[in-house]
Amino acid sequence: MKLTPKQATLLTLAVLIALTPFFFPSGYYYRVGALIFVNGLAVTGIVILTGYAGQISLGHAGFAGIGAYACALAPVHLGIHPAFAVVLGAVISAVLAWLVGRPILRLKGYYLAVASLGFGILVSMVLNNERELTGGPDGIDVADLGLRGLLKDFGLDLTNGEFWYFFSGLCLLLGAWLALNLYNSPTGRALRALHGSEIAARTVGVDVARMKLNAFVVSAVYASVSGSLLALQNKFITPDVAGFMHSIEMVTMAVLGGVGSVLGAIFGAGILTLLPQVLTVFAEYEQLVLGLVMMLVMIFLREGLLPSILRKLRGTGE
Amino acid sequence: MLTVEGLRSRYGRIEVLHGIDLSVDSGEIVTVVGANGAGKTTLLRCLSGVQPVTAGQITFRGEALTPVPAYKRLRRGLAQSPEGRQIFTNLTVEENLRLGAFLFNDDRVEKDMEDAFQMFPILREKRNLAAGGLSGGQQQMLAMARALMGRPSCLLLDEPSMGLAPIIVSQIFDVVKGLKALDVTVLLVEQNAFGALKIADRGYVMETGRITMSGAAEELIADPRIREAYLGI
Amino acid sequence: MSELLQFLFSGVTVGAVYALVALGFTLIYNASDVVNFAQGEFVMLGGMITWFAYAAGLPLPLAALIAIVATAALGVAINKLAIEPARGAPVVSLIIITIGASIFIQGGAQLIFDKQIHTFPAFSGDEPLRIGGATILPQSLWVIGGALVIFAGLWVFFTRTLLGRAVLATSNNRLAAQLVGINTNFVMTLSFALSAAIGALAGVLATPITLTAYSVGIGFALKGFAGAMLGGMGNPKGALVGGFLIGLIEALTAGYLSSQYKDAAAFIVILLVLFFLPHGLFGRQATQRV
Amino acid sequence: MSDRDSQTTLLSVEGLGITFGGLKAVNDVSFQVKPGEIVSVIGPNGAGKTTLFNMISGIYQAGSGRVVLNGEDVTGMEPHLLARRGMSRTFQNLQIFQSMSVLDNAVTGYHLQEKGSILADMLGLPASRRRAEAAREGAMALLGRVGLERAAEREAGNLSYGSLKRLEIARALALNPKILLLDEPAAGCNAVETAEIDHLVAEVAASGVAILLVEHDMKMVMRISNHIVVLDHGEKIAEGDPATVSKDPAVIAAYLGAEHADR
Amino acid sequence: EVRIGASVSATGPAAFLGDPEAKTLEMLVEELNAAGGINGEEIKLVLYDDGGDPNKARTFATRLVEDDEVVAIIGGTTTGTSMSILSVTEDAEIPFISLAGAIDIIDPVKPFTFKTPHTDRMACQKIFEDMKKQGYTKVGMISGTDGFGASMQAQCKSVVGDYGIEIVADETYDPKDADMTAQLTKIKGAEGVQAVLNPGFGQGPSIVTRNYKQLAIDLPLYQSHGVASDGFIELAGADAAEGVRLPGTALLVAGLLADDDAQKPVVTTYKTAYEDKFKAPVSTFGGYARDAFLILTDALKRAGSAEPAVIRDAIESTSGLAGTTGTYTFSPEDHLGLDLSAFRMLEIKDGKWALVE
Ligand SMILES: Nc1ncnc2c1ncn2[C@@H]1O[C@H](COP(=O)(O)OP(=O)(O)OP(=O)(O)O)[C@@H](O)[C@H]1O
Ligand SMILES: Nc1ncnc2c1ncn2[C@@H]1O[C@H](COP(=O)(O)OP(=O)(O)OP(=O)(O)O)[C@@H](O)[C@H]1O
Ligand SMILES: CC(C)C[C@H](N)C(=O)O
Ligand SMILES: [Mg+2]
Ligand SMILES: [Mg+2]
Repeated sequence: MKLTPKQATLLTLAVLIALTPFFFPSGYYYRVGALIFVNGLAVTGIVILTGYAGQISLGHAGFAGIGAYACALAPVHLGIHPAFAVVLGAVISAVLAWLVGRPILRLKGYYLAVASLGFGILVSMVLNNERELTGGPDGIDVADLGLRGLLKDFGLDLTNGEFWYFFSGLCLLLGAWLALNLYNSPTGRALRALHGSEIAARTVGVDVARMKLNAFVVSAVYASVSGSLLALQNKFITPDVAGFMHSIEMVTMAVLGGVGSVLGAIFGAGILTLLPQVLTVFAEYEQLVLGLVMMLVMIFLREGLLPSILRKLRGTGE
Repeated sequence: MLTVEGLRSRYGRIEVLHGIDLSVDSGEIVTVVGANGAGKTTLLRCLSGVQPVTAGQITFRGEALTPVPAYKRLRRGLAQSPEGRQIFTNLTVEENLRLGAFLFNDDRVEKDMEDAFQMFPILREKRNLAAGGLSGGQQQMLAMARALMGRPSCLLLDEPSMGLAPIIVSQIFDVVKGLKALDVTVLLVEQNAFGALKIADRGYVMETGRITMSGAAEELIADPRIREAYLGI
Repeated sequence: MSELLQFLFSGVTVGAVYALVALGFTLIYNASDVVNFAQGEFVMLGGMITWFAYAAGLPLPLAALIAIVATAALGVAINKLAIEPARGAPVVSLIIITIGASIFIQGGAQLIFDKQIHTFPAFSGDEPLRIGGATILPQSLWVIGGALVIFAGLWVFFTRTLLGRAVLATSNNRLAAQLVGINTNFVMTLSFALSAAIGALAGVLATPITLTAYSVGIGFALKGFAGAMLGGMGNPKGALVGGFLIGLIEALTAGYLSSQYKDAAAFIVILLVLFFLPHGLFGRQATQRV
Repeated sequence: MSDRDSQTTLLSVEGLGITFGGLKAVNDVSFQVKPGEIVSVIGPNGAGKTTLFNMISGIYQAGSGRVVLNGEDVTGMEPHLLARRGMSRTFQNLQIFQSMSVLDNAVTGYHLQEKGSILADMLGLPASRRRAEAAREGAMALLGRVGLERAAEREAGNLSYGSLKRLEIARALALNPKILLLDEPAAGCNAVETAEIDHLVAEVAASGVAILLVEHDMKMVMRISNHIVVLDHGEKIAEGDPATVSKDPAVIAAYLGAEHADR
Repeated sequence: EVRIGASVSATGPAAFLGDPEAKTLEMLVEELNAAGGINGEEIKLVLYDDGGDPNKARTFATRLVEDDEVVAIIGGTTTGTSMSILSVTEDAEIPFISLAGAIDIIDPVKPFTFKTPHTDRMACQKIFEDMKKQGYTKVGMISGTDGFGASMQAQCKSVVGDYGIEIVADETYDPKDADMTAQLTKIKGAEGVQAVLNPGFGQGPSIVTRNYKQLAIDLPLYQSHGVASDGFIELAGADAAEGVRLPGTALLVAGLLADDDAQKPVVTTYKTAYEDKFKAPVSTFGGYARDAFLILTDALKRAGSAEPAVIRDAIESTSGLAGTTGTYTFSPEDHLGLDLSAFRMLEIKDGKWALVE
């Protein structure tokens, strides 16, 4: 039986998530794995926004920040369970994305980039400056999700690292599944169409403004949930999560891996998460090597790592 | 003047020109006709150097052209009015024309521009407007005029009559015919095969990346196969 | 009143730095449609190399010259080694290349130089000039003057010279540019060299005011980018006005409203302007017929 | 030729006009199109034909005048809303979804029929999958009609110019329009290929779709039009059936040239 | 072999602090091993650069604990990274000595977390004490918005009342800002302001100091320990920096210390070693790392075991240990081990640090 690309992607992901732990020499690898998955989730949102719909955002870390601080603040101030805080963060992000997206998505290219950048900076500025509420630049503690304890009661005793590895992995699988469904669906096609030609998309009946907004909101939710997972996992969060560098990092991961494909982008998240860990051996040269890798990949594998490699393997195209 | 031998070219892994042989003599008008996707545009792109050649030889005025980068080919006298017009949409009509004469910095530029305006008066009216605002046909005229500003000794025209009003079409063909007097060689790709063959000296027929027929223009017009497949008569 | 004047002085000083960075963006953007996120690193290098050479005992003007030339050479190298080989890649890929270059340069700078903060003497001393009860440093006048000169130069280049138009033609339609005989590789190289030189000049002029360190590039790039977009990317006039405006908004907000949210004010103004003028103050929408 | 007055009007253009920086690109143009009818708009380059199309299809905001579709005033309405009301078009400057497959290009034409909510699509609900499947089959059939079935899986950006023109027609047909606007559909096609497009257009019209056509290939225009509107410098200078229009001296002078007058 | 872990911000926004910290640790380990290690065992330092990113810091902390199996961790250049690391080390029950300022790190006391720098609250107290002595009652503040500046700003505002001083102007600047004249003009114009305090580190305070001179503000300017290094005088310009006061450590005034000062030998040795090796002036921050390393190795010696809990107990029983920052005496209730006496009020005179009597 031949697998569709969607099934192949999900299967690859699931197998990787399930099997790699057998090769982990220590608990630290679970931590790195979990980080890859959390980043992978945010980057999947970027695939929808940038890969499918062709809209660039340099402010998505703002939504990650909202997701993260929802988990830090809501349990304390509203007394709700952290799990609901994740949902609350996602809802706030979605609403905010909707409000912000309506005016700024009319902008194109770099103008959209700078507007979204402005949004991201505003969020991180609020997180930094409203010290009373957010703890300011020094960060704030985050409540425990409590799911690990619950699993323990059911006889599944995981270390903290293991739990977050599998839990984030599961979330990523779910996120990837949703994004892959979207790709070949009418909405996904409409998004890709407006990427190609907005005018033509409009004349075939695509409500371009609404479609872009849809993509923006959905990708914001991805970023928000990713931020929430990060906060819950670290049990401590600082405004860096909403910072400009984090936004850039998301886009870079996606483009490096292959912004047009979910698996590619996740692959990119993996590479850029792993690279600093590998490079600690020559810490001095870390930035040098990181910059070099980014340039080389984009020069020689311009569609991104994974799509280019697959294309080479399949032997089609240049 | 221009000879092409065994020319092959590909997009990625797919070869679209499978060994083209063709020649254009000095002062000649030669036309290439063929169906959509036959490879006519690709052929012209190879000649102007914006499309990589995988095998074969292009010789222009006795020199091998293949190693010459695209931007140097105009210096050798080879100009192209490309498919899709490819004008500088953000620049004005006049700037487009001036850039057509990018290589020259002499009084003749003004004169050539005057000639271009003579030929297409509408361009004079629009000289200070962004070329992107022109109508399709006006852009086509601009592309043709810009190619002429480069003072070519050999002109490659990719469907110059596309999108032009009937009056202008006949005018364009007249211009092309007139180039002969100026000793400009022309390689003309046309879908208006009838019009093209009427002004051409010789013609080639291209089918899926190969030359399948060639001969004097009158012969081709008379050939029943051509009449049926390309002239629709 | 003198208070307002002081805020304005503060605004134009900082604004001139932003404007210089923004002007640096225009060249490469006009040649390739790429916003070169390594532009800030050029500014950093301008400052750091000058400091390094100056600390090694060279006279300041010579040190500055070396910095500008070396940075321009680096710009050429980036184009030749990283941008040219990637020709035809989508614009996002090119942007990631410039981000990679930016990280690379930073990584190199911290190895070659150090991670400390540095400065060198102001060109015309530190004695502030008093005007109407407010003060401005002579160095500020250098930066402002630099911004105006570079602006004038670029303005003439793009509107009065054929080469300037060849640069615009290259980004507008590279294929057609080649067909009319423009050596697009040369145009790109030239743009990178000039952009890098402008960036380095910004670093040279600003360092006595802003100080420099291997990591200051991003900050400059960000503000310069914001300024360029506010004014309309690709237009030297836009870069100049946008840069100065951002500086002024920041200073006035810090002075009259809240210094905590002065950056917010700048971005809110950008958002508002773009809402009404989606291509910035002076940017024009490309005419694209269908 | 059907009697133009006996049917109800589908599209009515009333005094439409627009200016660009002082240039009256289109000025006070009016005409009507009825279901099943092929109305051609001809005129010299820069006469305002494409601009007229752009106003009718909501891409430009008309400066003056009205567009009435099926009795409803749709002046200045967004293109996607016009699409819902049965209007569909092709472009003189190709508007292709370059990086999508040829088939996907055609399938987007079914957007209005297949679209659901983004949530349903993300969850891959059966209903959403079924609609997508139906659209795919329809698109495949249309590609067959324009002779592109063999290119279905290719990336659209890789097609030759003439093939892309036909892909645009297929995509426009996928909307199942009541009125179809074609801007120079035969440009870049040779005589034989043009004749194929002729047939296709006539066939579509025969099924009751109104067709508004801009084309410089006079053979095609004269062959298939029920009615011709002639523009020059943005103004309507003549109108009528092909025979009348082709004999009109003003039209010959402005547009056709002496060559055509001979025939 | 004893493995010691470290995660500092050798690059990134806090590289100014983290870089000397990293260099100091590497230098000290080398020295120690050359001298035979601890109780005959060689020391292995596993050092990571977290770039100032708390998330990375947490990953490195996990790596140090789980993968490198270190016995203790030094690091956390900033408060944010320290908080990230401590949640890992507390879980794993491994001693952690932070190099960051904020009081939250050790207050409330966490079983395995210590720190070497004075808290920002102490810096505020020291400064206000001095201001009170000078009779100032109305002061203006201009703080950086980075972690250090913001935290100190908050601490100062919370203790200022104890000294009968009122903050009449409260401004901030972004650490990357190039000009603070607008904020300073505002402070200058504030009713009755008698002195100005600038919490922050990096280039900001230098620019503040220069702008201060540009505006010819003739009020006393107080900086924080965040700028305590010779570099500050150089950057601000000796002229502009003249008269600036700040709470610093013995390290800056090594030459001026009384011969019987307990810190003198420690400070001098470190200063000479560092400056010889790296050809750059020592800074307070390297000193924090120096002290952390000293505290840890001292405890390791006494513990004679690699058992984390034993090491922790040994640190807690540290007493009268002279470091560059001050003399440390820890207890289960006090994981800072310093009091206000560790701070010395310094003033810049003739382009040099001088002790204020
Ligand atoms: N960029 C491209 N990538 C891949 N294939 C291409 C590309 N451009 C053209 N082709 C393919 O090459 C073949 C020849 O195309 P070409 O454009 O040369 O045809 P043509 O004869 O000019 O057709 P037309 O009359 O429609 O312009 C076609 O099969 C086309 O699909
Ligand atoms: N966006 C625009 N900006 C400036 N001028 C425009 C714009 N759109 C159209 N025009 C002008 O309006 C006139 C009509 O153009 P239009 O494209 O409608 O002509 P057309 O009849 O379609 O010509 P063609 O047969 O060449 O396609 C032209 O002179 C053109 O320059
Ligand atoms: C001056 C130092 C105490 C600063 C400290 N490392 C912090 O950022 O918290
Ligand atoms: Mg062609
Ligand atoms: Mg037209």
